[in-house]
Amino acid sequence: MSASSDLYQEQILDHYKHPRNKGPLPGASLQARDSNPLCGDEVTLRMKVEGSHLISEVRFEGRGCAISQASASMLTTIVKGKAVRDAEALDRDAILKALGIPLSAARLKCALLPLNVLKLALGNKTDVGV
Amino acid sequence: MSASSDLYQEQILDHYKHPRNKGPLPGASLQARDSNPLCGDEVTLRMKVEGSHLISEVRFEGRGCAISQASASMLTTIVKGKAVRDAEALDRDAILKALGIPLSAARLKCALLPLNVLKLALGNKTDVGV
Amino acid sequence: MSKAEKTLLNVPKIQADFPILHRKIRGKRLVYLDSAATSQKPRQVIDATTDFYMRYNANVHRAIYELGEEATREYEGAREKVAAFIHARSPNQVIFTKSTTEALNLVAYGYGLKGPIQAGDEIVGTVMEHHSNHVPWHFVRDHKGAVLKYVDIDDEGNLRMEQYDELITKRTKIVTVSMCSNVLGTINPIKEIAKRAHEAGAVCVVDAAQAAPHLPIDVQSLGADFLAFSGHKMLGPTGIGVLYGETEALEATEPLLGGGEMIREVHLGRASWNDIPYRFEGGTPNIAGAIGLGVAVDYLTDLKMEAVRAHEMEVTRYALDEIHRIPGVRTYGPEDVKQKAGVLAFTIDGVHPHDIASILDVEGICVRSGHHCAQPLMERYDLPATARASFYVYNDSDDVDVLMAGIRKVQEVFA
Amino acid sequence: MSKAEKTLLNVPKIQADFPILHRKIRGKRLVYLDSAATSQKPRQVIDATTDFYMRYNANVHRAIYELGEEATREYEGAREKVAAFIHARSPNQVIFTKSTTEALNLVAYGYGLKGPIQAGDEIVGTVMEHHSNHVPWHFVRDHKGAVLKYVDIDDEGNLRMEQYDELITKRTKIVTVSMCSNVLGTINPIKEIAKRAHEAGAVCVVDAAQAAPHLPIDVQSLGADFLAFSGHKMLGPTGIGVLYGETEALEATEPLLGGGEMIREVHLGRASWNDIPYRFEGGTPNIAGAIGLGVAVDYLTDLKMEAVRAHEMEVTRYALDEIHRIPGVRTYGPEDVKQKAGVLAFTIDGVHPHDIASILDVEGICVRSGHHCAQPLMERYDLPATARASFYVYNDSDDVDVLMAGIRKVQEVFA
Ligand SMILES: Cc1ncc(COP(=O)(O)O)c(C=O)c1O
Ligand SMILES: Cc1ncc(COP(=O)(O)O)c(C=O)c1O
Repeated sequence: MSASSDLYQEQILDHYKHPRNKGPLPGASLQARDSNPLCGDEVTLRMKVEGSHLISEVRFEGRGCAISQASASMLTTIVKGKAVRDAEALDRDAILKALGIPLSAARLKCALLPLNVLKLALGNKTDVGV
Repeated sequence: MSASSDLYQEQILDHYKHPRNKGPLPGASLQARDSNPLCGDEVTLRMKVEGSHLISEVRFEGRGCAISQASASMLTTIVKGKAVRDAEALDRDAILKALGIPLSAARLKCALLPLNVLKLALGNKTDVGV
Repeated sequence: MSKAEKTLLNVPKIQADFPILHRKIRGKRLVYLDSAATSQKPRQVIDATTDFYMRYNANVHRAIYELGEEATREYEGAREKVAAFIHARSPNQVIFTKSTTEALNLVAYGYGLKGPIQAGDEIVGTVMEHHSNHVPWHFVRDHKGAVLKYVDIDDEGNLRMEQYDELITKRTKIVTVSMCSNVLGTINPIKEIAKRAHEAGAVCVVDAAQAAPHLPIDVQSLGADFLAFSGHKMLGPTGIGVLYGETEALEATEPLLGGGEMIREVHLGRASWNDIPYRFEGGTPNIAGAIGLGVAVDYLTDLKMEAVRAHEMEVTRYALDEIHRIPGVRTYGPEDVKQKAGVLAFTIDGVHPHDIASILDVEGICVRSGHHCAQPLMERYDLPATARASFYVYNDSDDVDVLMAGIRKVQEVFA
Repeated sequence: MSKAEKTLLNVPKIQADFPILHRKIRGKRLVYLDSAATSQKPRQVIDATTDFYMRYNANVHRAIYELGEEATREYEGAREKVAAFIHARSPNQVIFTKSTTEALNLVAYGYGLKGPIQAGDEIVGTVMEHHSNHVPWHFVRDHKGAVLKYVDIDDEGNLRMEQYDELITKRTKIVTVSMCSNVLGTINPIKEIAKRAHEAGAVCVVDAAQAAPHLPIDVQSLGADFLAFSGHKMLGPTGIGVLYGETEALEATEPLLGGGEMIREVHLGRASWNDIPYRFEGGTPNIAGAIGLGVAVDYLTDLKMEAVRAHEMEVTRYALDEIHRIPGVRTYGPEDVKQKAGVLAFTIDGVHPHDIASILDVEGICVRSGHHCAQPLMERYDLPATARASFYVYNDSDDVDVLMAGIRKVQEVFA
């Protein structure tokens, strides 16, 4: 494949086509939803937290471009089983590293939407700076 | 003198400094006033007409730049003693010829103001196309 | 016909006039297919604005000195060119604004919010309008109590003309419609709509942002009372737009911007207006922009708008034929290129439009993705977004071929 | 000091940057003394706009492709430069308009006509304002029933500050004033005026059209709630202006232009607004203009605004000294150059200002004559018109000498 693969590496496409942890999560203790008004990308994130320490379950729902949806899927794999404190410490660099692709300003908004939703769900209103 | 004389030839300056037929004209049968709102030039023209044929007397009052006031003064000398019909036939070319100077678009407005006033006074509403 | 080679335009010669088209994007030839957002500019237009700044930059209308005379002459000369381009009766019917958006707002404020529109008066729009022909009318509703109504479209993207019968009433004062949709490409029957508006005693406001660059326009035969468009979409500079107004309509319109140039006299607390069109051009205008637009109009006039239109029909016909050969791609808007300008909205099954645009970008192809500032239209189609390719005088069937190859690549990536 | 040679600016080097200054007018060197109307542009600014059109012309904010990314980056970069230039806390406080006039109208409509201003609320202006800071407030009076009041000046052209004591009341909601008069050159004490406005709970609107090009500006220390200026007067392109707004004030302001870019969501008949500043930038902006303004700001920043101001004080001091040596010439405005920008209004006994300008034009000297869009000020002085010379970074004492020789020639012609 050509240079398109810079952006759409197999890993991204794999997460997009076979999203991990996608679906509803009845009995979730934390949840949040956000959308990217300019793009129409949407992500909802739901989590179960054990004893307010450990994120035992996480699921997302959403629609949008491959970048936003793959980013959401990847985020769930990162967060699952993590301590809430560690999840709170996740920053944009962590996500960009996980995605492992060069992103233009317009696509950055897509990539960081799921992280924004995570922060919202964890009650941390600080924007990740999209 | 230098190239300034192109615009401010002796004749123009002479009419400006020594205006002909300037002053009020009690008992005038025709009169009109107009101003150039962008420049502030003002001209009032008054005429006596004998038997509705001959312009026996003409006077102007006004204030403004040398071009507008010299043009008014010259116009009175042209019109005085003329048949109304001939005065009506005066066009912008006649005035520009009398002034005998090259005029830019901005100064054209000044030069043609008195002619406009004459047309107004003669009841001819047609604009001379300034 | 298979390819657009038989076109009336000499595309290679035209391309040579556009410096940006010689740029490479990641080693690939730039294939610019987003002229509906903004067009590229020929050397002639770029040079004209440079020349203004290098030789005769001055403020217009009031200066007595040489530079000011020259600047005024060129600025007013541009007005005359634009008037001739749209077949206005007089240059005084041409108002320079900064954009279509300002032009439409000028009408909404000047004829609506501050103008003759009263509470209960009705304004009839359509669902296919650009946001710039929606939001200004909301203002008139909010501040004047006007009532807004919308004509729907059929599934092929044509206005349901019969709805005007019902929607236009004795209370209708404004009928507003785009001459050409920026998503579907639909060319609307302005003449017919203006006629119905006039029969009801309403004025017809035409958003010609997508029409002026691509179709011959004759405001008199159209019967438009107001018509708006943007320079930047028709080979001209950014920051310059046009509002044409029928003289009677302009006389009923209040100025939008108060300030220098637009007044006759100002005293403390009161003012009177300058003549039309200056009344509507408060402040120092975009002089370089107007002059550049004048040269853009020259360029289009030299090509002949009939030829521009014929060329774009060919390219669009070819693009539709080709895209339909690719399974899993959907297009929106009329199929008949006689009803459609060179705008091609499409989606690919299973691929988000942003991903289409990103992958095409890597190939050097510029297309737009999103709602195209036409959210009500997207809602009508129940779509979050589409991709959109749009064509202009510098595009040809080669560009279409590159686009089709790009679309196939997108499908491969997402296979 | 007699001549301005000791200036902090290297004027010959600056002049070399301005292509138009090498033009001859009827064989004479062009002596451009009308920068208060519009400034000339350095090569750097001209090149920046050309470069935009040649290399990365695209619409901003929505494009995913490379050109669009570049255009957006440069456009937003210009916003950051302007914010730094006026010491705004954030680039989000900088709104691009087409001119000072649009910026002031944005405030008059957005904060006045469509904003929080109520019937009976008072707006305090001054008699020395440009028409662009008069007429928009008439609109607020006419449509909202606001009351307009004006601070007078003394005979030297300074605001009668004590009048604010009386004119500002509990009903005062807006205090508006130019930072610098375009006729008298008077520099007004904005800090003090803003303080009084704030004490009364009013906002302070500053017309900085003649200040931003010539004085260092710190919006925070000034305490301005709104501040407007134009690119074309500060070495930038035509068709681009700026409205700075304090965040709280902007949040209370309704958008002027409805359309693309300024919305978050549009549905049939309703819409919500985008974030500040985009909310106030409806329609495709003057992208090339903003980028050019950014480069103009770079140019001024490199020269240092303190040095620009010091230079203009020197030239103005020299010009005042020289002109006072010519009998029969009157000047208007402050004599103390610490209170005065580089604007010199004058009349010659027995000669109409238009004739002054015409004769100077023949000498290659560009000055303005007329009411300078400040008719209420002219009425205050009972003058129909004045001539006006204004100075900028490319002017020096040689230009003043040429002007003085020109004034003597005018007197000879009319002797
Ligand atoms: C003090 C002042 N305010 C406002 C303006 C209006 O500026 P613009 O024409 O660029 O809108 C000017 C310029 O003429 C001015 O000198
Ligand atoms: C149909 C239509 N109307 C209005 C506009 C607004 O044009 P501008 O952004 O130049 O004001 C556009 C351009 O995006 C358009 O396509």
